Amino acid sequence: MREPVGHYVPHTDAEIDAMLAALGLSTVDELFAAVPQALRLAGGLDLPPGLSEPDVLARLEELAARNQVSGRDLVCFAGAGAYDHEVPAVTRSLAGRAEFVTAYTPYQAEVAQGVLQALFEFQTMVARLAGVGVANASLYDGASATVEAVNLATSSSGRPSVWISQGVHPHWRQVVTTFAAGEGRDVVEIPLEDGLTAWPDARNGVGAVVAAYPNYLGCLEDLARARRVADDAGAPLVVAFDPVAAGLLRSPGSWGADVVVGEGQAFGTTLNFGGPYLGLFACTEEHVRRLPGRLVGQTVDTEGRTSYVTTLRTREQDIRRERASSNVCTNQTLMAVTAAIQLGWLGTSGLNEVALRCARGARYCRQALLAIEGVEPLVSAPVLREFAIRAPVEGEVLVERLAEEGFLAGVPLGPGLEASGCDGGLLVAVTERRTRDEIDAFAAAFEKAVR
Amino acid sequence: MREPVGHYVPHTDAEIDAMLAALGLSTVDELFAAVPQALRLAGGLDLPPGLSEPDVLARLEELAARNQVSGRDLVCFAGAGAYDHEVPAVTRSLAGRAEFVTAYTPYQAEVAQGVLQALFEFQTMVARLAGVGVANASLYDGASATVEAVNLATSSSGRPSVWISQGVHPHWRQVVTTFAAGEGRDVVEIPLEDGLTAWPDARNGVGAVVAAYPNYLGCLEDLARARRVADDAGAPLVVAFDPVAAGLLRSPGSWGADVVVGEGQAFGTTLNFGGPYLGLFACTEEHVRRLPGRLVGQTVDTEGRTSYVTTLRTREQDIRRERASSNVCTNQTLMAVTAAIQLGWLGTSGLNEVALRCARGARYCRQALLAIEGVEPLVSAPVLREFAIRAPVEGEVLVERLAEEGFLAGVPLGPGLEASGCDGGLLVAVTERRTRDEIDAFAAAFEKAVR
Amino acid sequence: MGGDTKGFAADAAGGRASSAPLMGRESEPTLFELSQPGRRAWSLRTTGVPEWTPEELVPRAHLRAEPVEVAEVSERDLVAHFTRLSHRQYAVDVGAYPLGSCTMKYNPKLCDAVAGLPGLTGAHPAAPASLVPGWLELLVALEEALCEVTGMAAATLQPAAGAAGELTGLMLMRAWHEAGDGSRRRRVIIPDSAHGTNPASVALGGYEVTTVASDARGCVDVTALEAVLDETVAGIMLTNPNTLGLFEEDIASIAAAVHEVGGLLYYDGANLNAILGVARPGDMGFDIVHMNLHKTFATPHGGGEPGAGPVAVSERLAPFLPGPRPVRQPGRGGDGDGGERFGWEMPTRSIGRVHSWHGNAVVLARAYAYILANGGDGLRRVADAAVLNANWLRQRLRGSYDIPYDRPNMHELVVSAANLKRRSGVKALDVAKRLLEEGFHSPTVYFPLTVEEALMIEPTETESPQTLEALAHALEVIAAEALGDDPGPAKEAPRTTPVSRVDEARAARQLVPTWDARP
Amino acid sequence: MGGDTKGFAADAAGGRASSAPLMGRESEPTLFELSQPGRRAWSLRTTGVPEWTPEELVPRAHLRAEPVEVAEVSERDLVAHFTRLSHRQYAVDVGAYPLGSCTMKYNPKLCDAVAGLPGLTGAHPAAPASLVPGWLELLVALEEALCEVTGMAAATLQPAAGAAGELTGLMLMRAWHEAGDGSRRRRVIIPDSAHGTNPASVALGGYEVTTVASDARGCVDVTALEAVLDETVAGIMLTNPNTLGLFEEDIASIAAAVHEVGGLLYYDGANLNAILGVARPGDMGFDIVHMNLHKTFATPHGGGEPGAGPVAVSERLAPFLPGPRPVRQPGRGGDGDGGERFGWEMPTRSIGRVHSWHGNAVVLARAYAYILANGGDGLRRVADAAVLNANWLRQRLRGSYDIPYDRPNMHELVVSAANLKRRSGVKALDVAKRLLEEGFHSPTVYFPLTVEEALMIEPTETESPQTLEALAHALEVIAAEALGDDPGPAKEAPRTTPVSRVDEARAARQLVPTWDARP
Ligand SMILES: Cc1ncc(COP(=O)(O)O)c(C=O)c1O
Ligand SMILES: Cc1ncc(COP(=O)(O)O)c(C=O)c1O
Repeated sequence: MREPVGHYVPHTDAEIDAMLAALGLSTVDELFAAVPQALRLAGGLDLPPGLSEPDVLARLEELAARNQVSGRDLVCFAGAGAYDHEVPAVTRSLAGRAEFVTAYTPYQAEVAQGVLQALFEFQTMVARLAGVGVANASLYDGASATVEAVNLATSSSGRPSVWISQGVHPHWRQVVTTFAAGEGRDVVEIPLEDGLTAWPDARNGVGAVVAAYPNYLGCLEDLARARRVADDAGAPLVVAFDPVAAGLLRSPGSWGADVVVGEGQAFGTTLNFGGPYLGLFACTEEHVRRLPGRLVGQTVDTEGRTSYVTTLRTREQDIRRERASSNVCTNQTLMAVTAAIQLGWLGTSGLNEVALRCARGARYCRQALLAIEGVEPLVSAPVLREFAIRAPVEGEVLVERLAEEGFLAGVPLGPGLEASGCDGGLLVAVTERRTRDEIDAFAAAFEKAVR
Repeated sequence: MREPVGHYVPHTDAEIDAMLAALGLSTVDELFAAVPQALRLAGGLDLPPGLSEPDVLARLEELAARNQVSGRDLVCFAGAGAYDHEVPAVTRSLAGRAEFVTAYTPYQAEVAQGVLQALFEFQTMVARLAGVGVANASLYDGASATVEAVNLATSSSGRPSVWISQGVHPHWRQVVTTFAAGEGRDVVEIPLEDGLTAWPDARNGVGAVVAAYPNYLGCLEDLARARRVADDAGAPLVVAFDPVAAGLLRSPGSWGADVVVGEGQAFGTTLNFGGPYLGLFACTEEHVRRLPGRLVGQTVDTEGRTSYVTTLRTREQDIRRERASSNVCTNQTLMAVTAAIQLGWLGTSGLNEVALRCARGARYCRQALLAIEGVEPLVSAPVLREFAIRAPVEGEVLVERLAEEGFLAGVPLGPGLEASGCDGGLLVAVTERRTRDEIDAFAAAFEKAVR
Repeated sequence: MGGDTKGFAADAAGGRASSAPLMGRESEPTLFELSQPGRRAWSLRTTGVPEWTPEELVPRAHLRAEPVEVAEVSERDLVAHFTRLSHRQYAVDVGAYPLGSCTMKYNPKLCDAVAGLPGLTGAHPAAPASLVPGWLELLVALEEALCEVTGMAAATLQPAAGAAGELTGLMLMRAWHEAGDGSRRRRVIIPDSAHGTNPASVALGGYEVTTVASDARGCVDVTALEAVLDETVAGIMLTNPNTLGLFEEDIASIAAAVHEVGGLLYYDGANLNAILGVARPGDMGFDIVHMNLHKTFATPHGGGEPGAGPVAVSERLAPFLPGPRPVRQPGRGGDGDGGERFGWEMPTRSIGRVHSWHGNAVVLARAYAYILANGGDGLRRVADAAVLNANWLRQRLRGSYDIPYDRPNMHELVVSAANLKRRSGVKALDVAKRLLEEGFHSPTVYFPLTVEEALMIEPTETESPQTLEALAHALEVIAAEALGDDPGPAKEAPRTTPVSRVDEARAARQLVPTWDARP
Repeated sequence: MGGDTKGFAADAAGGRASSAPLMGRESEPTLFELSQPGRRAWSLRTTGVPEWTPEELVPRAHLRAEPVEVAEVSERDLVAHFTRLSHRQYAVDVGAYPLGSCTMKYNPKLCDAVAGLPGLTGAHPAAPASLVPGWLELLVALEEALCEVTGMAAATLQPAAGAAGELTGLMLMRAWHEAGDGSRRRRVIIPDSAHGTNPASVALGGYEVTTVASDARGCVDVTALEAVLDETVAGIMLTNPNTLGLFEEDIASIAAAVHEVGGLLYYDGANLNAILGVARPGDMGFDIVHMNLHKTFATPHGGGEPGAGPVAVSERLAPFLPGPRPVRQPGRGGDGDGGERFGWEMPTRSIGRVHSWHGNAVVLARAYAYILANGGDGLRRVADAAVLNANWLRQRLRGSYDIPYDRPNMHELVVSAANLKRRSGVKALDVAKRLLEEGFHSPTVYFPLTVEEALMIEPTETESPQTLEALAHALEVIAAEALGDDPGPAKEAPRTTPVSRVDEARAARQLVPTWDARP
């Protein structure tokens, strides 16, 4: 027997015939009578015939085998918003439960309490991390969360002009810029000086101020300063934070952020070549009616039992259509559920411990690399778990060379930081998974690579 | 923070103190007051302190990396009761559901309908495969099923003497012999001649006749003959069958077997270095009250709903203790559930197709190997999916040599087949997973290896 | 409390008995209620790195005074909690999910295996192309397949969902016009039956929405359309088949008319399931198409995704696509399959990046595996069965529900409970809730807006005729019940679900968006 | 049936609505009812092997005439079916499971990851030792750890479960005696509280069971024991703590007495959880010990296993162990960790093989991972918490239930509903069923046989004090309810479970062991 055409269609030919007969039709083609003949695709799709499942898996395994990946092939010192954190079997196992994986948006709350409650827990944890009152049920990724934050901030201030620090991830800034075109927004990038944003004196026209904490170079920005800049402009302050670093750092909310966004990949999601990731979005209660995306609220059922339901739905596009606060419909719920599980696994002490171990590893690694002749810190501002260096050899070359030694050395600096003077540098990240032995071996290989 | 002692114990020290206080105790040691001081282990266990979970995983990964395994390192042509069959993601995923994995024996039927119904479905499928009326809910493995079959047969005939064909897996025969000592059973092995059992004329004292179908050398035994031998002796006929081959072959029941046993690993369980596997056990209705192990029956609940429950429990040791039909308590339920899923996946056509593809692959591979100079068939009896050859080089040496070329060439023959003249031979198995290219490459490597 | 044993409060904290519906309908406490100070589940590698204190590592001004309180539970309680929550959740793997416009088809477990391959999941997104040739080849191959399916020339895989694809498409529209005569074009036309994301995206794209009404057939009224077409129109967004499940038969003349005034045609490809291998947006005259891979290409919906919303365009729009794009570099020989090399390339007039990295890569890998498994012929069979199922259901439901546009539909159908409501007071929502009791997820309700008391049913191709029959039967029973003596069951439904009907109004009125916000 | 549409019977076949308790308490059809001719889920590699027909491959006499009818379902229906079945199943991951003697502790997911390592699961059991050094090292290291835990000299890992271990142990006993003065020894002594597998194994081992009564403390009556000891005794089987959860304090004198007459002491290690790191069977004088790794060492019970029942013995019995055994071959340098080599060795006087291959290897790997994670100190803490939990519960349940042996227990406790039964008619079984409604699995009932209306409760160390409190509370409520106005709830329980009380008598009377056997 051969692979049947359309393996996942259960219908037997006899059933198809019976169903067609019930419709008074004799061929499947007649189902498409409404499609004008001229538009019908003659000869079918020019794609190879279907493969058996094991053949598909073999093909994908073969592609996968050709990548050099963290864990199997490389010890990872790359970060820049995508981190090699511990993902325990328990998180994988729970987040992989079919009920979470194969459900859709909880439109019918009565049969979606599982996802709804997990999201409610997620929202609570994100709001606590961010230090503000509300968090939504996820956005696509850090970049999309930043775009939505800018939208919220400018629509709140009523002014379309945005000041965004070059300490915000270059890709996120690019996405903000891409979409700014639509609303005729004017995005001004504020460069870094020695690792920290060189905020100019605030002008009145500014409608949103966006900073990062720690910033792209790993440096601890002076958010009090950013807050003052925003205050001077009368604009909301958006802070793109690192939710892992938040285990040790003051929360953006405590610095006065109005909107807090971030990338939540670190909480239980593997590197995934960049996606799916998890956009975190939190803000002060004041802005809740402008909140983009889904929001779950606690309520009761007709018998008074605690229940959960998506709420304030009038913000959403299926109700307000073009007047919605955002166009986001489906988001990254499974990653949010994953993050809730992973945060439950970490708990209060684990979150703190991961941040601490990252910081310790980064300190140790930084010391080891800076001990190498010719390797210098790129900036002098204080850092936490990620740091930028300059070596006698360009970042990109270092990455290629060290890959041969089994290390992903970091992320080369340059594009998007033109005015911040980082060209040729390398951004190195250390997570709690890096051991002293790995760091020592990395430093030894690094020493050879810079020669 | 360090790894806590006893990671899976949730109690905080404060809780332990509170609980001790409630018991009027002040130290944990006092809980063990009943253990005489002289028997207390001074200094604790001489085992290293606990490791963190990722450290444990790293240690196991390191051990696992040192094995040469089917799929990752070797193309598998070894069988002998342990086969490299397709295990699709869907089987792994369903059989891995926590409700199946972390439940116990369905003692409380009302909250165990999931496992019970799956076992009922399993029993039905096994009985159909075997061609007899009843099947139990699993035994440990093929060997234990054979032991239990011998027990059933001799207790039914009332005579402790057993004739067992050397076509039965040598290990299974060894296990039968090991346990025969207990009941003073006399086990006579009947050798093969040119691949088929050379049954002597039946003697009256024989209490059980055991044959295999196909036998260990892959040959199709004449079960009509075995049935006659059993009839002449007035003894039940036990047939150890290959449940995959059963997709093409007449069922043992149709040949007149009273008890049918087998190894069910082929249905969804990976090679697992030999365990856990799945003992299949089926028999005619006549013997149901001597059936070893668990049996699930259909019934109703107080509201008349179809329900399932373990039944005829009076056979079991928790009721009849030393008069039980067997001592088996826990068995291999998860593998039985796995087999039910895998058989559901295969379905009527898939089961047939797998058997057919194995047979085709075996024919193709056998032809290719026999075309090599010096390679000869070991026996001339007809085979299905496994075959024995003799080459100028001993089986054990061939296996070592071909492993270097990336093949697990088969299972060397010898021990347990002394009187059957197989020494130095090699047993080669081909499953539906072996492609023509793999077989061609194997034959090419084989040709080099026999030189 | 008995004995002289100190008790541990069991109701609000810690070890609750199972509250999974397996054991009745008790609610499950939150993680915060389960929390006990000092418990922990985490376990991390032993690193041997020097153990500097927080004070040594973090400048005082930046150091938080108190740890972030998350929750403190054992691994055992964590597992029980989320396992019980999963038991309170309906899903495709549990039963049929005929949620219109959402294409809740079965998601092959094969694709889960693909999504778990360490060689895919372990790749860092900033790794240079030379380290990830397998990923690049996969993305390029997927893009090519999607272009073949849609009849377009090139695509971006970056958008993370359908709505992101829409906005990307509108930015492409804008960039195209700006490169030409864009300044005057401020309007985008949308039919009144459109999905809510369409107008929202148009607004975010900086355009005005011009709504065009449907005609009596449920399709775009071509005359009405022509009346609003002029050179201020940037384009039109359509989905074909439309949200009523009907094929826009006049698509060729619509395309001609829009192109005539210099506008572009945008295809909302959420409904691609219906026309796989039958017809292609490109051949219909569309310029831009987004696809919801999480619908048509069977990547699981994850309780609300992750999805993937690639956007494919015609040749002339290709230079504007977001980037960097994965591309073949055929000239260079080398390390890929068959000696090909792959790299990243920025389209010459790119609108820029629309995702933090390269899109929802692992979702893309799932979709690629699904396409390989189906092949061209299999995809066509998907469309056949999807359309057959929907038509069969329409025919079958005649008599129990109004069918506003009772003509051959494509992959879904919209029925109306308007009649039911008039005669018994039972609304579309009540039907939906009552259906939950019958063990089915409900259809989409109150969408499209053009149909009163709409119930939008999309059976998908993976449900068998037997399941359709059971669904139809349940819907019939509900209608009969309502029209008979007792509309009560529907109005009071659901009663057998983990919770009964939830108070949505109260959720919005007394907003409790976090555990800490409880009154 | 409405419309003019041909119907597909939905009740007995095919697409049922969800019957998971999530959606109420409908039953789930069997796979056979879901079956539709021509459907299929399977998908196999494309091999390119010539497609000989069955007739060309199988001699006519052997070829079956008809295919084996299994069932014919789509992958989608297969998934829904078994997912729904899983929703009808209680499990440790769902809630507390205080099933006495079964040690239903939490099974770390870490061990699932270990059990899924392709480098372990892909090993063929007949592969020569040189190809599987990792496996051999693992088995040797596990054996060594188990010997340390039990205080024994050597072990076999072959037995697949506790009962298999028992029988293996009895064969060892027999072989030992046969090598000496075996012929006269025909009896094995077992206390009346023993687990049912003990007498069954003794019988299968070819011995007679001599039962010795427990004394008022619930322990072996040493005088009664001495009375039955003579040179026909091959040995004694004990579990310590015994099945009442009590430590046999006289174990040293028991051992001396049995050894005195030349008998051996067999330790049923199912209850090892209580004494990990506290005391060791070897130090108590035992000669043979089996362990239930699936209990003490947290390998999941799989709805009835796979388990693993290694047997450890003292030095003098080591030559009799089953084989081949995995061993270090220190002299030979080589490919193992630290230059060690590993191989297989047959003990000189081996009783032979007791498993098809090397035992339930993957279960053994799980247990090894669990031991590594706990370490020596962690295992001790397991015992501490297990014993603490059980004692706390005993104290807490005083007053609501009779506690026949109300003195410090070890890892489990036995309470009695005898009083309850006398006063209200509510039996142990009713309490168990009523407890299901409260969301807990029930304790073991009617075992040990020495206690009337026994409820054997083993909380295990992984349940928190809060869970214990909830469990105790539920048990108290049940007792109070029964003694109050209305014993009904318990007698009619359970009513909120997927099915209500099942008719066990009918199951045995009208035996339906397969779908085909339905009347
Ligand atoms: C017709 C239609 N268009 C657009 C979308 C938006 O897609 P997404 O939810 O992935 O953003 C959807 C799905 O929700 C849809 O059904
Ligand atoms: C005390 C005791 N001994 C022996 C056994 C038998 O072990 P198994 O069920 O693994 O065969 C058990 C468990 O059932 C037990 O609890």
